[in-house]
Amino acid sequence: MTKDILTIKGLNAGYGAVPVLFDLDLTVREGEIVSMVGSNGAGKTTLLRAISRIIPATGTMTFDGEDLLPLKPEGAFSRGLVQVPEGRQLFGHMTVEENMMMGANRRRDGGVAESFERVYALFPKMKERRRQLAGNMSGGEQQMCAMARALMANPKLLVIDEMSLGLAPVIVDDLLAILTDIRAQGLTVLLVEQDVFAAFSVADRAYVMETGRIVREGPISELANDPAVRDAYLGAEH
Amino acid sequence: MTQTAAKPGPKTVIEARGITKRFQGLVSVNAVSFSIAEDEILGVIGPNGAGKTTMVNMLSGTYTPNEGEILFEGTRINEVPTFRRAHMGIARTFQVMKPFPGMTALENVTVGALFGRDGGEKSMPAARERAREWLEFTGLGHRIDNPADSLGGPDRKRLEFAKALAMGPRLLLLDEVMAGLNPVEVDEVVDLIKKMRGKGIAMLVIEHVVKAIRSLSDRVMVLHHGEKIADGDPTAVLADPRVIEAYLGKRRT
Amino acid sequence: MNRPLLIVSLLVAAGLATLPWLGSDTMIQFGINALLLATLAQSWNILGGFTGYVSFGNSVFYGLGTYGTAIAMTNYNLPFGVGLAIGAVVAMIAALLVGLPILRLRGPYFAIATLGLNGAMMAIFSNLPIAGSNIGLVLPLTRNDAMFYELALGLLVACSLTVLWISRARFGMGLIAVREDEDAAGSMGVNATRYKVAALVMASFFTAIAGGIHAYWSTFVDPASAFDSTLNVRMVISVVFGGPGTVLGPVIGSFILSTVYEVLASQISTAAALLFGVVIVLAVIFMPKGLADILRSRRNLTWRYFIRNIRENRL
Amino acid sequence: MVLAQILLNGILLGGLYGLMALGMALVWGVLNIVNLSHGALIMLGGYVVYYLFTIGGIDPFVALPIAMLVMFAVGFLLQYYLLNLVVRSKMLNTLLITFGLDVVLTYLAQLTFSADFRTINPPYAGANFALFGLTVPSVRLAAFVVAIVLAAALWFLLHRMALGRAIRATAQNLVAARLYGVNPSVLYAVTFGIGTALAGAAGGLYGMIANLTPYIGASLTAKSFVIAIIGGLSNPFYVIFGGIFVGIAESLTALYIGPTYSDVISFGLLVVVLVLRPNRTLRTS
Amino acid sequence: MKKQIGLAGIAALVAASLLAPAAQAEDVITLGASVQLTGTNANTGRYYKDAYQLAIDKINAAGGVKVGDKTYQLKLDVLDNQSDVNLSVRQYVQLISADKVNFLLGPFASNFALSDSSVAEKYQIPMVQGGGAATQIYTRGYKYVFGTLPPADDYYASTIEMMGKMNPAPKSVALVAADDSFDVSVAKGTRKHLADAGMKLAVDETFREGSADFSTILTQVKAANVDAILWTGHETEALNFIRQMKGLNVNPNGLYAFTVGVPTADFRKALGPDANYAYGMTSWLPNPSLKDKWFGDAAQFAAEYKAKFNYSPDYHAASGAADVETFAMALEKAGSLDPKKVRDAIAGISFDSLYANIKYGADGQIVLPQVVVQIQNDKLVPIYTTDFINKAQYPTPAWDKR
Repeated sequence: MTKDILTIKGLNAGYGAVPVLFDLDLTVREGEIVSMVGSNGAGKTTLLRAISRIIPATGTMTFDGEDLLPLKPEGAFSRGLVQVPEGRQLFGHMTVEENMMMGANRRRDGGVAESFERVYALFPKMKERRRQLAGNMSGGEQQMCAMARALMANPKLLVIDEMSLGLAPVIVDDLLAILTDIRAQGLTVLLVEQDVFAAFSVADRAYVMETGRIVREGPISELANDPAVRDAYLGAEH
Repeated sequence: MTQTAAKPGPKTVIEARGITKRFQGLVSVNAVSFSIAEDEILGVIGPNGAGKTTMVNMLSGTYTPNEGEILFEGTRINEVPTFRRAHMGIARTFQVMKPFPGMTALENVTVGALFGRDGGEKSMPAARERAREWLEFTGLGHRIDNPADSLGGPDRKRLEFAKALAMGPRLLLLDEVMAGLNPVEVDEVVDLIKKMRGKGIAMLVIEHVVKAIRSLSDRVMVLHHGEKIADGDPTAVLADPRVIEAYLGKRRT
Repeated sequence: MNRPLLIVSLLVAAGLATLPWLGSDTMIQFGINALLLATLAQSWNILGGFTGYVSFGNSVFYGLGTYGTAIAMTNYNLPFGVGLAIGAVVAMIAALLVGLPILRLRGPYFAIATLGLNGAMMAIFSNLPIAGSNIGLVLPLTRNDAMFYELALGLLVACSLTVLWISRARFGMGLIAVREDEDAAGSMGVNATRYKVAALVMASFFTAIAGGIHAYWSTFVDPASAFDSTLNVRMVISVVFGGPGTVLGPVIGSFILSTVYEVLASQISTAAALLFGVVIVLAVIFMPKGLADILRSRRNLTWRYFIRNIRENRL
Repeated sequence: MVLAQILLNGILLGGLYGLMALGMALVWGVLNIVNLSHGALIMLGGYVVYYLFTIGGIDPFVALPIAMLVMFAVGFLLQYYLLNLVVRSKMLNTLLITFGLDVVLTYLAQLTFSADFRTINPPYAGANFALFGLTVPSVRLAAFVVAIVLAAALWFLLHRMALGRAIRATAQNLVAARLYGVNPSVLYAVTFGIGTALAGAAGGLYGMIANLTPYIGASLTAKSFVIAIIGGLSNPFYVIFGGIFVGIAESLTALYIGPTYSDVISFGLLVVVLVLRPNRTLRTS
Repeated sequence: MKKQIGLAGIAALVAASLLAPAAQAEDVITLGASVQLTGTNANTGRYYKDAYQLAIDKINAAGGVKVGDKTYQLKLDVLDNQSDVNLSVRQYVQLISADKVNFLLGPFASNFALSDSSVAEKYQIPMVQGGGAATQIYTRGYKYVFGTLPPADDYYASTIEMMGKMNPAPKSVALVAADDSFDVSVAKGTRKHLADAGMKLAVDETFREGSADFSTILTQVKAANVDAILWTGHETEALNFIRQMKGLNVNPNGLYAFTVGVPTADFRKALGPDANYAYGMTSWLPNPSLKDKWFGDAAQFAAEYKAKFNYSPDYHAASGAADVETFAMALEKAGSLDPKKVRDAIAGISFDSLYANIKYGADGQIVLPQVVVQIQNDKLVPIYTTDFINKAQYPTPAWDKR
């Protein structure tokens, strides 16, 4: 039995007076890819903002044996919880290389050069583009840059928000392939996706979210043909 | 496959002919055409980033289309500024609700009554009276003197409706008014929208709660990557494999 | 503002009107100053409080009012009333011409442009021979402080009633809608540009008249005092301190600050400016939403209120 | 010849103007605070160099880096303990608090240093040399060179060092920077400290060219402000160019229209730049 | 309703602070002044506060002022106007109506004197001021304003007269003036005096008050190759001007002169050897030949002043002391505290003081010749009044030949 790296129980969060997440439970175990799927507005991004400590939340959240709630975003980051935020959120006026260096911002282990090589091996295109301004690249390249930046931090848990958003299917396929490679290197990933089958093609387990609540969870093999997934997006036929 | 013409009979309120909007080379909305008639509800769905809000912004006047034409009751309005479109009878709600926090619910709606179609009511008492009526209509009659920022989620939506309705619109653009509501509240809002039918208003409803769209739309239009991929009867559209794929993604094996 | 409050306010104003017969000369001259500053704050409130556009250029209109009056009276020997009218008209035209391009700028850009405008105006007037260049103009002397006092009081009452009207009228609803969300206001049918410019022109009218009264009263006008950007900062502070977008807030805020400043300047003298600076710093930290907000939340006003303000704004 | 000399004067002075604006532009661009007390900080820097020179007997150019360290500490503490309390507030509030701070610093300076004017007057202060028939004042040339060097150093810090990368990242996207481990309270304080240190250097150089009094701050704030807008906030060298541009514009105005018109030109430029091209200015995000 | 309580509170506060009558002993005459103790003019403003205080202490020590059969002590009530004209006007009103001072002393600087004197005129309280020299102050037909600085128009009269007697006499002159009221008056008069003397005005530039950079003007002056530079402005600007002259290697063939700065110790201290050769002017020097009823003579006044305040007085201080003495003399002459009688007494007064023979013209302003001074080997040397007193170092050597 592998250990749990992220455990969430009874999480409530929202913006000001407007609650978005209700009593949410979630677990990510070491070495697995867990995906969280659901339509727009289901609360997926809010969940990630709560996990990375940008917005206040109540309930319990434990990361790698440590209480996550009292931490600030920078604290969560330095403990190895690294997010690829929705919309990439690159530093657009900095080069690809500089963005990646920001990922290695807190590292003092001397392995940065080696990480560069490893990440460039995963994203050869980023090596070609390393002197380019991140803001001037195509959407797919920006997504790669954002993932490369995150990997430079040597994360214990990589959280990816809407990786496929606005990208052409062929590029999504490329990114999924890379994700499989990353996983092979033993990284733990929480993948939040709108594109259900993209998420399912790489994940071990999945959660289905609807209006701020988890409505289904289980291994991909069980969920792939579960009508609840379809209903979460298109609604049940009356 | 796609049908652009409205049902024959009622008068067409708004018509878009191949409208396109680009931002720095990226096409957000690509050659989309549609029309909405009086008392008709057009549901618009599509995954995140499909261009739905951009389209509303073109109709309301925040953006000007790069190509194509927007006709309101037969008049071309591409370059008409936002406030004048409001005077013509176009009202919208915003994805993020923005009540005027220091004002009461009544005052909020009064703003709508004071401006709006044909420049709105000129006198404050008349505007306040009109506002009161719409607050009753939307079910906020008991909360008219509450400050807007004390209202909870569903009541805020009602307030937003009341503000838009008080403008006396011919065309109502509803941008994700059900976001953040629980299923019971969604049903309440759906009922409210249905209740507005019959007042001669053309409605365009953007929604990601597909269940709601299905139950209230006369027609559904699906946008994906800025393009219209389907338009027609809700049940048929939602069964269209291309729509399902747009939402759920391609099945990979 | 409800009816009893309005009646009480008008009674207070009527009471204040008797001051020239009851108070000392010092009281009167303090009164003239405080009333004029309150008028400036109240006029600033028309644009700044209701639309949220922060202007550091209202001192331009003040300067145009002072110079309009001074030039008319000294160079053309026109009566005071005519001078006031000329100053007000010039200021309103300037507000219209300047407002159209500058009010397109949003937020900080608008504030910065207005600051630049004030600097440019001061420099231009320092070079205008008709305005006495950098030396300024000396106006004829009048020994009638009671008249200046009543004029200042009347102007403040007129300005406050205008603001009261705005707060209840269609016009004011439009301005507030602009403040809350300019895009949303536009989509509700508010012609934001026209409303903003109209508000600026109204503000410029009262500001210019206040400037003209001050010019005749102090008998001396020069560019540094006419286009004094710290005067503009005082208007802003008074409004922020009292409560922007309210009818009484700016008046009360400026009365309190005038008093504090005057007491400091006359009692502690040299350390006065220093303490005034400290007051500003502390006010921004502890009560960034002004007195009006404190009055509104008076039921649960404890030290927690101030801590909450800090918590909301700190990093 | 007169024109050439006047252009040279404008360029040399403009470099110093640029340095004055550099710290303001940095703080503005990263923290989104328009620091109205910037001129007062320049003034303080001038006094630090003055006292190091007159009491400590240290050559002013040697005293400059020491003054920068002192001013860094002043700026760091101001931001960390005071301005961080209001940094998320509306821009109006940050304007007001820095205005209050300006008043406090100015009057504290008067209480501490008295209203007497001070001159940093090393033996070589009036030295000059001739070049192609032009007179080049040595101290102004040195001040110009220091300004360029400091701009280059700031550029190097921002673009080649981890701290600078974090500063730029924070300016471009605060939330993403936090997600990548930047502690904004410290980073803001460091940035404000750097801006203050640059102001201090500008003050020291200013004191070698003109007199110091506690009251020079307000006009220097205005000047820095105009240059920061004209130069933009994105690149230290643009700010220096902005300074040189204003220096030349002022000199030419003084020559062709009259010295009393220079403020009309600089404030006029500010308004025109804002109205015509509001987007080229300010933040780089 | 709370707001009204607030209003009442404010009113009470104002009343408490402004209506509180200044406690006054029967036999005290209070002189009120608002001067620049902080702000941009504070550097010169302090001369007035200190001179007023010193003169009052001295007069009191000598037994006070005898008015009719009663002897009064003098008292100074001084406020800080923070170098803000509007505040200073308000403070003068406060001094008159709340603090109930008997008579007024002036602020520093012409623009302050210009606006503050209108308060004196309005309330018909005599003001004797030693800080404003602009002619505008005296051309308004005011009756209650008197001044001990000579008219600004004539500041350069003696210098130009001296230049005519130099060998060789300067032919072309550069006039550089600030744009405030005092300096504009000086420049206007100087142009006339230059024309009368037949000298050519080769450069005539006005700069903005508070300017720190003179490089453009200096470049033009250098290009014009003038024989003399006549400069008028404020002391701090004069310092900047000389430092930048050296930096840009500008030196006229004959001489350069300043209206302010040169006589002060600060000026010499700040510039060191670079102050040498500069010409200046003063309406007053601490000369033992100026006899005084209370101080003995001007030299003793200067010594006492220096001992008490730890810096040397200049003509501002002497002028301020003379203002206090004017009241002392006029009060004894009037034999009454009635402002109108005292005013008439001042108008007709004539006495010798540490400052000069005090006698006011019909417009209220004193007439005094300016003594031309030069700094020679770090010392201030009087050169010329109506004739040469000491030998001038002329012409000025080039900067690199000193």
